[in-house]
Amino acid sequence: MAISVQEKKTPSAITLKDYKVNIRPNWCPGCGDFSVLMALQKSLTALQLNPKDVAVVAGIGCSGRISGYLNAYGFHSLHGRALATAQGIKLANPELTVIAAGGDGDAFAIGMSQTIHAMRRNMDITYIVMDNQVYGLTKGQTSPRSSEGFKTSSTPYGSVEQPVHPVQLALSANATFIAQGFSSEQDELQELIRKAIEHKGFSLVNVFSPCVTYNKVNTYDWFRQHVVQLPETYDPHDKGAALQAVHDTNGLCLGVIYEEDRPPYDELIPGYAHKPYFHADLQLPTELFEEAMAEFQ
Amino acid sequence: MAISVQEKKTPSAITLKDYKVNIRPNWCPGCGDFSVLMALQKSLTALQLNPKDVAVVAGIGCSGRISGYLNAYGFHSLHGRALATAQGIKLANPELTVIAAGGDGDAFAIGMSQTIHAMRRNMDITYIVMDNQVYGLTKGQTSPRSSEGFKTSSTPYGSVEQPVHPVQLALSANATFIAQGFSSEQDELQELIRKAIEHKGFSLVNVFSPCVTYNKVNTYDWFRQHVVQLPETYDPHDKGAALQAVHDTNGLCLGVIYEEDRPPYDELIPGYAHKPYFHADLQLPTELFEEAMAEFQ
Amino acid sequence: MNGVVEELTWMVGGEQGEGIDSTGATFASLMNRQGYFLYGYRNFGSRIKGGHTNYKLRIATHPVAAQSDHVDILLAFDQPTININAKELREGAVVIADERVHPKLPEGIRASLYVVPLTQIAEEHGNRIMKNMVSLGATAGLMGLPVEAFYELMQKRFGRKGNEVVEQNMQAIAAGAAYIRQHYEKLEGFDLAPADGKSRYLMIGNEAMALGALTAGCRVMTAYPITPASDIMEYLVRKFPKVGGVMIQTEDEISAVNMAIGASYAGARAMTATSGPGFSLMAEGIGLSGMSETPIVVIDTERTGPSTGMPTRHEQSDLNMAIFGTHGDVQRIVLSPSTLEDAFYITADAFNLADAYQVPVIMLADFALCEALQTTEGLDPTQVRIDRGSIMTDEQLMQLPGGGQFKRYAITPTGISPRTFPSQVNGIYQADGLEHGEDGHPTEDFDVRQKQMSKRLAKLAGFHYDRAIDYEGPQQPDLLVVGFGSTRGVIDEALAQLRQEGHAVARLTLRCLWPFPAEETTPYLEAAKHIVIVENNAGAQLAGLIHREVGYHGKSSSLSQYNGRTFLPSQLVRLLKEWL
Amino acid sequence: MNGVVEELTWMVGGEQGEGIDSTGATFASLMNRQGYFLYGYRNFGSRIKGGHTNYKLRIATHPVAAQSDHVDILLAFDQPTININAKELREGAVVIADERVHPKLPEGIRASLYVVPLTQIAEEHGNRIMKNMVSLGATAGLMGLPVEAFYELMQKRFGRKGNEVVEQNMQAIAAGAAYIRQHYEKLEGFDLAPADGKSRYLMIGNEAMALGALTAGCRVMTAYPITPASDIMEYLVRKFPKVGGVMIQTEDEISAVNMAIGASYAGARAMTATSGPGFSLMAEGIGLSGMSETPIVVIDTERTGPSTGMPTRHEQSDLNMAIFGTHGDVQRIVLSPSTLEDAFYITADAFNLADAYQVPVIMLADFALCEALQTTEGLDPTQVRIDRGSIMTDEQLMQLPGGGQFKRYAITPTGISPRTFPSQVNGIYQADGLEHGEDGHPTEDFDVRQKQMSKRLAKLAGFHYDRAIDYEGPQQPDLLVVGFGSTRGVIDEALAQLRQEGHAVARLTLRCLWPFPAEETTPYLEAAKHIVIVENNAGAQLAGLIHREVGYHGKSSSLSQYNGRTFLPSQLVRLLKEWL
Ligand SMILES: Cc1ncc(C[n+]2csc(CCOP(=O)(O)OP(=O)(O)O)c2C)c(N)n1
Ligand SMILES: Cc1ncc(C[n+]2csc(CCOP(=O)(O)OP(=O)(O)O)c2C)c(N)n1
Ligand code: SF4
Ligand code: SF4
Ligand SMILES: [Mg+2]
Ligand SMILES: [Mg+2]
Repeated sequence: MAISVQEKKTPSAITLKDYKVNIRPNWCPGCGDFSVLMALQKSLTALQLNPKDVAVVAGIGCSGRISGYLNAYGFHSLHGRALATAQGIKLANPELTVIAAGGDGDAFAIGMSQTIHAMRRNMDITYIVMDNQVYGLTKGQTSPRSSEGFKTSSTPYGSVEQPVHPVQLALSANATFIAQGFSSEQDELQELIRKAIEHKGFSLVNVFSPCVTYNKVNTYDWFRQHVVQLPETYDPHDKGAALQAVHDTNGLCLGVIYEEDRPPYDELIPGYAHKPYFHADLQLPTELFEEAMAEFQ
Repeated sequence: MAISVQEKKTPSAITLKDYKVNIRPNWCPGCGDFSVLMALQKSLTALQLNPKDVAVVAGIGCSGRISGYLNAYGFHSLHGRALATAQGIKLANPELTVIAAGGDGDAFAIGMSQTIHAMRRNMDITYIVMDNQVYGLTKGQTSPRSSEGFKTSSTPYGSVEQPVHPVQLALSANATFIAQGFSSEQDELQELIRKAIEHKGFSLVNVFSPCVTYNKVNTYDWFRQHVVQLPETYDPHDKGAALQAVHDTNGLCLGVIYEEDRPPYDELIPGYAHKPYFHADLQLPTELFEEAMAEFQ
Repeated sequence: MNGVVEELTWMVGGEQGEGIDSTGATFASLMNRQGYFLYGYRNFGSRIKGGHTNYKLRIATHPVAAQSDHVDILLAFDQPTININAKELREGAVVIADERVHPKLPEGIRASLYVVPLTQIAEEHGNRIMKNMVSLGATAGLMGLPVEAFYELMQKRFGRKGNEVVEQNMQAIAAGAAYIRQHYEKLEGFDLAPADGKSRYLMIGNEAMALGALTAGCRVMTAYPITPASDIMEYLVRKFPKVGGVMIQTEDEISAVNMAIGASYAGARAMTATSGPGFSLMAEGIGLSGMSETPIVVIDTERTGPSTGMPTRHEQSDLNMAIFGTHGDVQRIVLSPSTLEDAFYITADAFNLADAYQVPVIMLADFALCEALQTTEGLDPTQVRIDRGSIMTDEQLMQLPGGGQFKRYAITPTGISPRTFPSQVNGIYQADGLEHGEDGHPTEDFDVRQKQMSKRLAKLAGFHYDRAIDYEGPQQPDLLVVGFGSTRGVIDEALAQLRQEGHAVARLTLRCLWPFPAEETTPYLEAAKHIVIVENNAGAQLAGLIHREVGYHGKSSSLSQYNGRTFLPSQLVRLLKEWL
Repeated sequence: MNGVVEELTWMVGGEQGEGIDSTGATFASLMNRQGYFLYGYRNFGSRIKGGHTNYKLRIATHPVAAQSDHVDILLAFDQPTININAKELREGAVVIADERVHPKLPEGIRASLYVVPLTQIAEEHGNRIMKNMVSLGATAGLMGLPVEAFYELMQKRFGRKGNEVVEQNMQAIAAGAAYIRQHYEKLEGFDLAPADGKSRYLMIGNEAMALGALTAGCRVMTAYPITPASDIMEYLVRKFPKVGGVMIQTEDEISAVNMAIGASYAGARAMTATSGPGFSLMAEGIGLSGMSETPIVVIDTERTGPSTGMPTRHEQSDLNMAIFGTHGDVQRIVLSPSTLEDAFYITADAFNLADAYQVPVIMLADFALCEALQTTEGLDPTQVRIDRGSIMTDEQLMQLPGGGQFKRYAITPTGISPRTFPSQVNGIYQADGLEHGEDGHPTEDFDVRQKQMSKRLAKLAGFHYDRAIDYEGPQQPDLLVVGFGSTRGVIDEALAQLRQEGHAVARLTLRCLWPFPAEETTPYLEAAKHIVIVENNAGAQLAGLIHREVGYHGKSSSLSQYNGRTFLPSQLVRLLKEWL
């Protein structure tokens, strides 16, 4: 049983300032990631979570720097492995709010396997993908999210591979919460991240977060022209409808696309302690040791 | 342009004997993999492919031994990496018929990322997954294909994770040929593998290949009771219909589930030689070298 | 007593999947209950059914820690068992074989063949699978063991199936014993001297390591199945529910190591266990553990390499990888248990050392140690203390000046910086695999880099571990035999024999491989006239390590075996004599 | 000529993304065309825009292969550039800075500050981005370079944009030069002696390695982007279409290495290139290459480690990983280029060696070598011969007795077994990462294992590589300085200075690290009075290797720097004097 968000509220209200740090992000001016950072900070504030109870794990990439730009426990892990680290953190202390974050290369290239398995495992964590459809930090190579024909330093004649579709993959992988946002729609994005955190189980927020330096195709303008808001009437609990919406909008719909109630992983582990191990008494009770030894007689 | 299957025919007809080797498989009696092996041998025979022009790459697992049990060039590679090796082979010699094969752990646990990316890359190779929903060779742990509640040595209280759905994943990952077979239906399986090989582009054949030793749930009988043949009228060219069929049958439909005409990867590589490199003259023409050097002046 | 022997080696062999393991285990259990010391070694292939397998059990009135040279009694369920193992039979050995397979002894083998209708007797007693019990009975008959000795065991095993089943099995055993006594003359040399009847424990190294981890407070284990490591995850997953722990089977070893790092960062004692191929995949994660100073314990159960190699065979060839694998300069500790007791205590130590130094600790355990069944007098949980190292208390944190993040990577004289866990007030910091400043934020400042790297180096600069070495023998030996891991047992046995022949020989076992215990080993290496470094790998990896760290190229020789087998005592005696 | 100097070091600095690189590159190109020898080093951070970056260009009338100690001319686009680099300025240096940033020299710096309205002049000439050209003009003015020298370059660069643009840029350059001449007195010590005007080539090590691979017949490259290796994939992807090759950006490094193995198995010369984190991920694949005897070439471009470390900084800390990484005993060759020419020729050799010995060959290249811009007189493709090693011809295969599979892993005296490629008649076999018999099928036979492992060991037993070492200096030096990779240049320069001071010093550079060239190095190590092993890593990895392989613990010392910087000549002189 995960502690509910309500119980974590502290008497003195949390303000946005609590999530600020005194470090200037090294992102390029105009990078979509600024907005993601702000939306995340605002969501955490809105949820009145104490920064000390939040852990943000990031991968490697421009996006990956995010964990260092807000005031919360952070782990700047490895390229593609943020989710593995994040799941470990959640297991060790289920009372934490655990956010994993990273780039599209992180999530869908090197980390593809970790992403799909985290989805089906359904631990109560939130994954924010800053999807700029290019490799930013390594100076602009193609990403699995780049569209066909996309020209980069590693595909000077245009990419010849089909891009991956995050939402479709997440649907097939049984993710229990799937949303898509856009850096330019910061209010909505904040809302989506908040809902994702509130969701009990694995939540994916894929964010179109333009790279102003290396992606001259999928720009803010391009997205503004192509994204489609899911209608008010849309019911995210219907997988068929979700698949349809994704298909109809060519994967460019914004909003909560899918949501499902399923017990998160930690509620299913037999005998699980459901509390932070570092507070626990780790001494093995003598009778348990003796019982264990008896099996070897 | 891949050489078509027809052109590869040799004057003297290929018989099943050409694909036999003098090695007794070390599979348990009754293992579903025997039938997969036989179906593969028969398909290759039916296609009149010369064994010397076939390369079978396998992963590690009981299933992974398959590459050593037929007469063809073989590569018994690493756990989860058969597809990477297979794609390398295809690139180096596009005239070969390249088959990758392995277990469900191979394909959907450690090799998940390789599987999804091979699908979207769409090289002209065939991937046969021997899906027994358990880890055979390591003595019966849970697999990402095991159903919830499945008890194994690593999940003595039953698995608490959602299984992955090979066909759904393949559909989301843009695989251009997706079929599903069953060891007990060897004739159909042979047909499916044959079609998969004939398909130009990436083809997946997921085979329910029961592990008689470690999977006491998904047995031959269980499958016989649960699998559903796709009707004659089913049109595999419609992705929506494919998704529906998979949904309706709980992923247990047999047949060619999806098929799409899309140029395979090698046809899209700019300037690609389209012939075996080992026959090629590797000497760099002097003018090219000089041209390259001139750029550094 | 007349004609009794102090030890016997019994082997049962047949097709994989025929119940060879359980036959061996049953017999081992029986002898354990009598108070004998045992060493059991399973020879099995990387396949599930079919192919030859055998279980070799050494039974003695004194502690034994290695395979014996010869087999005294071979229980053969098929002819290949006889053919494959014939050369291991001592002169005068007995082969008990099932009549049904029309057994024959290969030419030139001087042993007695006892043909027994094992299957037939079993069938007569109701069930052909009781063949195993019949054969154990035959063994008892040969060894003069009273069949009543089996009763308690049969009770334990079949009790809940009802008395009838117990009786049925007892009768099968009795029939096997009777058959031998009726048809074959009593032979000298098969009666074991009586044991002391003391109650001891029988376990494999993997179980001892798993129990060590459990006792040391490990509560999160992340792992991907692989031979021969899977026992560990399979053991812990059964035990964890009792202590609120969790074993999670990950999608691969990369996830396993990174998940363990996450769990440790958040305050758990976390570990993973794997073997060669998975260990290679963990290289990047081990580097992250080192760089982010997040303690983890990684057990590597070595098997025959390289690559997939021979998954069910013995080797000690991951030493180089354990110490030098992963790019960059990664501080780490590499330990290597050499006995069953080591497997327990050193694993427990590993968690304390990981916490104390905030580094990855690698437990390098070889196949023979992991899988051999051995006797222990007992393991003492009170010797295992749990020390989580330098952690900021909530009180200490409250006293920190506010503002700014916690200096997780504070430069300290020892290089060790106190850490915090998420949810601690005033303890917020970022763990980082990039070079970072004191608060964990990435830096590219050359001086900060220099300081942080030096800090990490400092941590292990004066490292000392109590159990680092084990030395046995005279102070100035003519020959010093150096090894690590399971070779300890066989070296001891070989040296005992050499000493009987009058040689001044000694053994030095390294239980800490890195940081290399130069101070501890040098006096011994210095004092020896000649050094032989014995190991089971092709690359003479331990020899290379010793040369690198302390030299002695001139007076040391290398003795490497890399065919997948352990050394045998007499073989080692023969080989070592080259230097005597 | 009066007052001319034989070399000058010029540095341009500013914010990342401000065109510092291209300003540096333009100036380098200009000086190259004049016939000067150059060494250019970019200092940049692991971020895309913002943060300080600089480009340091050493310009000389003679070959140079290291960064210089001091900066003579600093072109500063912002104040941080002055602050950060002030301590590198030689006494009497000139700082040219943009008026717009109100530049100031830090206290105590004895240099001249030339404040120039760079941006303003650029704007006056039509476009503020021409600031770079104005500043190059100012440089020319200071150095007494005729601005006409820029013409050809501007033509080449802006020619297709029309003459007007060329003219505009030329005017900006002229205005910059004029400004300096008008406002500042001519200073001594900034006029370079004229160069020989010879046409030479300017490239970075990564380009030389990529070109070496292309020339050696590499036609398949599989890679995942990573700094500083990405240049190589980006170079080859542009060149391959001309020769029918293919560069494929894989989903990760695991795929990259395994795909390269597949391509090689099927007959291509295949390679991959990566840096630390990716190299760690390739450990398992490198083992498979070794075990299956499938040749591949892996370039590892080292950067500051461990873990993600400092991606854009220099280090040489993957030596241990390259030689000892991956579980089990994996035969491999590790080469390390020490010059730009090495980068070309040794990479080409790598493909021949991989094919000859059927092993993975690792090219260990350090950041400074990979990224520094250097002058070469030329590279000779006729010195690159392509030798694919032992391959069965179709004719040989036809003569084999039929039946059974091809003995790909035949036991031979050299350990090298001729191979076949798929589609060859009679050549069918299975490549295997499991231990296997001669036909490649898995085996668990102890003897077969022993033979195959010994065969693999035999392959490299007598390994000799012509370019393994490079020695320079007297035969019995008082001090022998040993190093590998890019340290060669700076060592040479330091030793030249020490020799001028009368010291008998020598340099030994290892270009083959594994198999360790013991025979080649021992005479030199033996002859030296003292040895100093110079390297850029915290673990003294090369020192450890030398100790391991040949000893000399007693008379060797270690000089390690691990702050992300290369050594500078005067620094090395100072440090080495400790042993003189
Ligand atoms: C194992 C490994 N391989 C490669 C890299 C180099 N690398 C750093 S970031 C990155 C990809 C960046 O793309 P993305 O994940 O989309 O993040 P972005 O920079 O676009 O936000 C790569 C390949 C690495 N750090 N580690
Ligand atoms: C990197 C690595 N990790 C683990 C293993 C051990 N291993 C061998 S086969 C296997 C899984 C077998 O399951 P599956 O792929 O489903 O094949 P099956 O045996 O069921 O046919 C594992 C985990 C390995 N060989 N390599
Ligand atoms: S390169 Fe692109 S992703 Fe990276 S900081 Fe700049 S704009 Fe953002
Ligand atoms: S264990 Fe299962 S998968 Fe493996 S051979 Fe036996 S039946 Fe087949
Ligand atoms: Mg990106
Ligand atoms: Mg399976």
